[in-house]
Amino acid sequence: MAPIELFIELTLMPLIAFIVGMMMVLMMRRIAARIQRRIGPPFFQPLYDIVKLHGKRTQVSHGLIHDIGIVMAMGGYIAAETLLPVPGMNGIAEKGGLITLLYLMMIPSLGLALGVGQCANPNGSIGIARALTAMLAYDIPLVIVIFGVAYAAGTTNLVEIIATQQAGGFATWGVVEMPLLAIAGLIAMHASLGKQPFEIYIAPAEIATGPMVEMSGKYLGGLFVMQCFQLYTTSVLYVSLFLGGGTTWFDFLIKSFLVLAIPVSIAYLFPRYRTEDLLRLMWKWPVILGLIGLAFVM
Amino acid sequence: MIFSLLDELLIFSAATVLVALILGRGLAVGWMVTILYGGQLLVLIKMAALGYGGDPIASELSLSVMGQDLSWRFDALSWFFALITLVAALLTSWFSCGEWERKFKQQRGNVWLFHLAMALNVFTMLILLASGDLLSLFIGWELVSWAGFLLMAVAGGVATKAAIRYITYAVVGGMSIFGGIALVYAAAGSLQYEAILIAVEKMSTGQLWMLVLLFGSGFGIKMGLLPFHLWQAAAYAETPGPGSAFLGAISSRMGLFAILLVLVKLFGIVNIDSLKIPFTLIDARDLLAWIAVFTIIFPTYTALKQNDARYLLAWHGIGQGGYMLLGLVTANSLGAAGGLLHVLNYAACQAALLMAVFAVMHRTGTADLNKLGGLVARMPLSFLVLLTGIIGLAGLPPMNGFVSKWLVYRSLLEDGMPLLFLGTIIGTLGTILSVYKLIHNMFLGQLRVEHEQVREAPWSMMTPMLILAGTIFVTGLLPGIPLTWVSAALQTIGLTGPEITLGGIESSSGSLDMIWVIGVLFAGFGIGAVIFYSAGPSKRVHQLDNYAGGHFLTADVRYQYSDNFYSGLMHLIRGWYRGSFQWLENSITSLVEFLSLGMQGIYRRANSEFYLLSTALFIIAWVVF
Amino acid sequence: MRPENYEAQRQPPSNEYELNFGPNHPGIEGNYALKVKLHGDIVLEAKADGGYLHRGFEKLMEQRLWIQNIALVPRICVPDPSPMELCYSMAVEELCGLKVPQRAQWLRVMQLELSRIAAHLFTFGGHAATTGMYSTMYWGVADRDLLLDLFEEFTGGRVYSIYNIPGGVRRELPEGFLQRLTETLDYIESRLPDYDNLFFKNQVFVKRAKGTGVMSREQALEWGVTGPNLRATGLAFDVRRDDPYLVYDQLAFDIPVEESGDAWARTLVRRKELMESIRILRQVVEILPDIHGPIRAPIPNPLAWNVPAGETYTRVESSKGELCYYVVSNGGPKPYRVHVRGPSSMHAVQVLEKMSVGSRIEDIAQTMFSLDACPPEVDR
Amino acid sequence: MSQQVAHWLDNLLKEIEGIEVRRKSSRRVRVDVPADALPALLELLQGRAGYIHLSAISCVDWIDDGEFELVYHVWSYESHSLVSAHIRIAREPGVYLSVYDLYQPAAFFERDIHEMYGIHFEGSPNMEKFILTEWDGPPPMRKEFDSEAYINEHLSWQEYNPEWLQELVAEGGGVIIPPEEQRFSQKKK
Amino acid sequence: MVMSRLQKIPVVEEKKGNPLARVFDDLVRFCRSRSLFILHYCTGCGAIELPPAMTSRFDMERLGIQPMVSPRQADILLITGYVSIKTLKRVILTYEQMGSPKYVVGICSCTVNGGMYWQSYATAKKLDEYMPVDLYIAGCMPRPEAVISGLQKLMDRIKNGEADSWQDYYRNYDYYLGNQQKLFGEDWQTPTDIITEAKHYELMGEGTLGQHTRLLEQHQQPLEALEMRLGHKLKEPVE
Repeated sequence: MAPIELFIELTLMPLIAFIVGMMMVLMMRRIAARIQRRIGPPFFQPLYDIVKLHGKRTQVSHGLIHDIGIVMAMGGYIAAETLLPVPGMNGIAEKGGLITLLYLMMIPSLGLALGVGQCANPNGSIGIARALTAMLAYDIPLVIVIFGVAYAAGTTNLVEIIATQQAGGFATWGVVEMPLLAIAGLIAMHASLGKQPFEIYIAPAEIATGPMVEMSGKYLGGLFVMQCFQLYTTSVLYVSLFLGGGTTWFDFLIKSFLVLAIPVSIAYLFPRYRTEDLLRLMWKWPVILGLIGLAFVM
Repeated sequence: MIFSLLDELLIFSAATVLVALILGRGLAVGWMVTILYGGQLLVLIKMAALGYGGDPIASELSLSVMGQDLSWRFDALSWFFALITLVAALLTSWFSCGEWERKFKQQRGNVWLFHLAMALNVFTMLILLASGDLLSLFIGWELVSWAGFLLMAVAGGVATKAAIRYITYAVVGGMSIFGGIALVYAAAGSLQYEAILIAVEKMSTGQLWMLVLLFGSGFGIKMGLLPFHLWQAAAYAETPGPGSAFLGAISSRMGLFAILLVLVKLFGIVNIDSLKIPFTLIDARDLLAWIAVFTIIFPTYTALKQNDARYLLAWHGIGQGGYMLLGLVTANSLGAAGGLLHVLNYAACQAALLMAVFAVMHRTGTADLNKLGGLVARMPLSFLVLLTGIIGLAGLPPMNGFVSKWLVYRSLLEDGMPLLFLGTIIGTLGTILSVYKLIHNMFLGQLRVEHEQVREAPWSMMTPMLILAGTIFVTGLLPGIPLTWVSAALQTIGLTGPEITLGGIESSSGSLDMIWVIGVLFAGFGIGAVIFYSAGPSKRVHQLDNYAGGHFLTADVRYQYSDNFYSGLMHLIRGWYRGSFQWLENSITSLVEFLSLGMQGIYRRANSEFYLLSTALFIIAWVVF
Repeated sequence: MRPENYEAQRQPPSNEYELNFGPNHPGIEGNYALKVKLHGDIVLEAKADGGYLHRGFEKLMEQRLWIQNIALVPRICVPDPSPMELCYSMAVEELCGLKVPQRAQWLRVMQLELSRIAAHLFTFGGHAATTGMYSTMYWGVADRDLLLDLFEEFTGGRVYSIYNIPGGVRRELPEGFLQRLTETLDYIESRLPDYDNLFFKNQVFVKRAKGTGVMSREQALEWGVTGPNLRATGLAFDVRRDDPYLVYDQLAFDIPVEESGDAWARTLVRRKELMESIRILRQVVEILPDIHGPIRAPIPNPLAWNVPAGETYTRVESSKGELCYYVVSNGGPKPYRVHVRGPSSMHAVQVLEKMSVGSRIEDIAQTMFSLDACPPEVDR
Repeated sequence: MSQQVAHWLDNLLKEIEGIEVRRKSSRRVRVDVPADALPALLELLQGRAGYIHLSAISCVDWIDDGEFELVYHVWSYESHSLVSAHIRIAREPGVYLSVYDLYQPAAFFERDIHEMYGIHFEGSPNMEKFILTEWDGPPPMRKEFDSEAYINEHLSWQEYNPEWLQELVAEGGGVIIPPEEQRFSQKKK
Repeated sequence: MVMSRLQKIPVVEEKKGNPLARVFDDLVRFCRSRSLFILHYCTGCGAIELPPAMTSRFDMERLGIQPMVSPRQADILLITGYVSIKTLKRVILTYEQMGSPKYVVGICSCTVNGGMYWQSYATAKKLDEYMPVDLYIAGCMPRPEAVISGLQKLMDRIKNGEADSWQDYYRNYDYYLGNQQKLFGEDWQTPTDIITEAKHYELMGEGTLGQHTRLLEQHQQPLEALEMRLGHKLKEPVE
């Protein structure tokens, strides 16, 4: 591949991810509004929020690590997007693969955790402790799912995983071949989004939005950007693993939005769990489903 | 007589011991010893051809004791381990020079004994690594054990108790190894490797079993394999600063070296694979793999509960050994390379981490995680080193730990071992949790009032720490360099390495190029930084200018959330810490082994989904209910 | 407090840490604070801190005319203001020996029960929001707004209706009001199954609410707990039935009781009370057209009204519990002393402090909201 | 039934010396006792008559008599009646006994009365301020505390005198309040 | 009166010559007006009308207005009714912790002139003595419609760049601090160092420093940020 072409891809992929991610945020808020019998925010609301937060005149920093944490949170996702193939663009997906992508997706959380840690706010620290606990909860089923998919495809290369699924049309999609893994993956994905009932680490009434508590201006704006990326990455990863990726942008985006709509619709109908209930749930049903699904794959 | 390079190295090392012994009470002995370690390292570098597949270098010295020929020689494997040992020794010794020594003296520490013990450790380890037959291996083994004991006991008090516990274990281990050697001698009539290799082919299953058990447990004790891990955390944590870092980095890996030499090289993975446990479907290799996985999980989650930074890291040291063994036991090219590479990566991380912890301890006088906090503003470089170390230890990009763990994961994926894979991931997650607790409670959060005036560690301590942090990053960026050595080392024990590029490995089923990954990551950081810093200036505020539900914060109140950090998790898993290993230590019944045997047995009938399902259900039932 | 302590030299070496819940915290009802000392996520010590909403009502009332105070009293409890008016009016009536006409009494019952439904819907919303289920809050508050529309229609005020005055009520019902009241009640009733599915039967919520903030009946009696919180421990006590006022002795209604005494029981009691209030309102709608007559007793010129000397203690069941006024007159144009005993003065201070200890950080907010504590009642 | 209960109560209350019982209605009984007899009365009511619920403690400042009146309202869940026990204590030094050991809710009311009136209750578990933690003036509910004077000293009001009103006044319209009837805030200080 | 005093202050919003920069400024102002985060702080009884305004019936989110938990995240400080003196301290702390541009909206009559609590010893009467107020929504209490229309008015003013009273707090800090000191006592201080902040963001005005800030400096040991430091010689740690 020509370097210039690669460079364009590497630039475009995060950009698209950001724009699509903002639309996903909008969708999420609109779905919430519909469930709550409201109208919901205008179309450009996510953009307004981010621009406004970045345009704040005074911003409060608690130190260099606080700044770097936000940079890492945004940068980690920007890097992760280049490993996530989209129709027509593979970026450097072949040089990293699935496991690298998963680990790269932990970088933003790590950055955030460091940044929040320096704020010296107990609410934030509790929030991070809970977020890491939640990660321990949902990563176990997620890993089973990833293992199953990678083993079935015989590779950790996402491009090939997608290609295998697209080879036989709908019948070779992961969701058809590995329905149990797909269900387990959906639950794990829902938990990784941190929406109710898995919203233990924001929990405004308990720990005053946890990690976000000391974030002002561009710091909060960075987290909003991160949320866009998070929604995009999670749903696109799921689409790549189970729904055959996308052949065209049209069906790719439709799939991504539909996949995301499932957890988001569920989220606004539930309160949040306690931490140990979340752990118990995540270590029980998705793991059982995943292992049974795995047995069929092996 | 012409000395070979190996002889030069050993003599140099022995000279270091002598210098420490004779001049140890004088001034600046630390610097002198450090320079001598540097000299040893230079000699080792002269042998660098070994790391690229050169011929083994034999020592001119050979003895004959009771009809047994004793010989010493260096091959790629020994060179690889010796490199780690000497770099660790150099840097930890450097760390100890200057201010640390002075403070140690003020606290009535015996600096002379400390340096002597360090030098002895290095010397004995080199002898062990150079062993050319089973008898010299055994001699080296015992020497290393006792030298380790000396270093552990330097601090006195609690440390002595821990050291005595260690030496008890070590003696038992030595006995077991001696028994194994006797058996081998009976079967082969010689202790030379070549003779044993031939004899192994003819051995009965029973004999082989016996040997695997004897050698496995003997070496496993040093490595801290389950269920022999209890001695290690306290013994390493209580050793004086640099000694702790040195031991933590390399000492246990001597056990791994011996396992590689004896179990993998002499007995051969294939032979071990054929050792079926009667009436079950698992073999000795699976047994080892499962022991490795449990060695990852249990100590890691014990580390999660520690409130002392040194103990936390020492427990991790035990857990990380599991990854190395697991990688090597899978014995495919990726896994073995991963396991062996992890020795290097982990040594760098652990040494850096422990040094950072001891730097903090040097300044604040405590390593109690509940009495620290907010030190990033006062000790930023130590924070940087610790951060690099924990990223490496947790195995996240862009540090080196990621590469070796990635290789282990990939090998498990390719072999189709989901439960082992899951086990390693559970261990990794536990590592991430506990290292965040470490860095948060020490460096982040509220700066305590009494630490308001703390200074950064002195440069004599900072420099080796920064060198190590650099090593962690560079070997993460260019894993091809150490992978070449690893590959050469693997060949000496009869395994093949993966296809190596400078940035990682090539593989048909998914490759890794760290240069690209890190490049993209840093590009991402760059873009993030541009977005972030383009948004106008921010102003630093004091930590008491903070949201507290609208209240005013005052400095005399503690707001730091540190003790019982993962309280939500602990509500669920607290009951699972049953201290059964303490019980196990007393009675030698091994519950875990039995469980793992049972599970592996069902699991091994891999083609039958039913068994897999029932295993899974069994685990779930055991874990969740 | 005043941050004079910035230069403190040392912190206590301890595993405990402090966390401030409120006043600016979504887990706190209104402007109130709870300082908690925690170990991990277990509360070791909780200290309520009030006074953020203190306006000195009792002092203010001593400085104003008897009739002026009518405008002041509903502000003491914002989410459920009507019982305040009633309680004060009843006290003045008792001191003056005023006889309230029948129709006024029925109208007062209607206002009180409407207010109770509104308050309970609001509480459900708040309680749900503490557990992260905002949809219930959005629904509950929006449905409460329909009741506020009714209030606006027959009293002129959305929140503070100031409908009761000593001697009766202020206005006659508008044309066709009872019809609209029935429609609204029908609507609320038709919404209840939705609430059940979303909230009361939601397994995640049940799991969180059960066993949270438990108190036994003995504890409740010892701590002076009243109202729905007391009924949730199994004691069927209701001022409306057991110390009747207005025309409650002519109405048929049950006193819902739950046994377990936890947040779940308290929520369920309120849920059932809401049904009972609807039942009472339906009876009112049926009976009210048949009752004619004046809506207030004649009172002297309110601007020069000297209430005879004396003292009285009046009790009303508000949506949060037992509400009492102790009013003393020395025969002057202004009250000599008014003491307001809001139900939350027990719930929000001592009971909350005691129930928080040993509970988890997750449950503090839920405990407070399930007690339905109303800080302005405490602060006055 | 409540009438019977009240008679029975009368008999019971005769055990206390110096007591004056007035039945105000079927469910309300007013009892006046000397201050030192109150604990005995409450103990009697709680232990033998089932008055286990302390509804409130009210305090009235009779400044002209130089006395505080404390009123203990206790309720019985069994006989459904409320007894209000009135006592008077001297305004100076304003010290009385706590009834916390009988009724736990007393802690809040006593604390409240302490900060509002400055009465100290001996034996109360917590006499710290609760509402007025950041108040350093005198106890505000005492009759001698003049809150208007306090406000005058510490706070100021928004002046509302827009131009159109000034024009109106200049033309002889508007409401002109004679200075002596103006609200104090508008007076010159 | 504050409004007239505000008008006397020259607005130092210099128009940049670069048209691109001006377009960008306009964009930011537009976004500011369309995305308003309200601080979730119920200071008084007017807060009871905010849930209806926020929830399904009136749905403020359609205007881009949503509640936020901590002062750092919020743009608007709604003073919903009377502020008792104890609350006022917290409100000032909260206000100082918010990131600029920030707007204060006084809801209910009590914020204007004490409302019906004019006689109360415990409530502050005139909010704009203690912090600059952008908008008052009078009423006791204002209906949700009134709140929303008031906020829409605020949005218009933000869009036109008129709602900049937050600068006044920096430029006239001495005035506000003086009033605060009068009410809370001479040793009143908050952890936020407004003077340094004003210097940092170049928001110093003629009224930033004065006799009251001098008084403050006598009492206050300003909380300097915990900058990372390395190597330079410090005092020996206190034993």
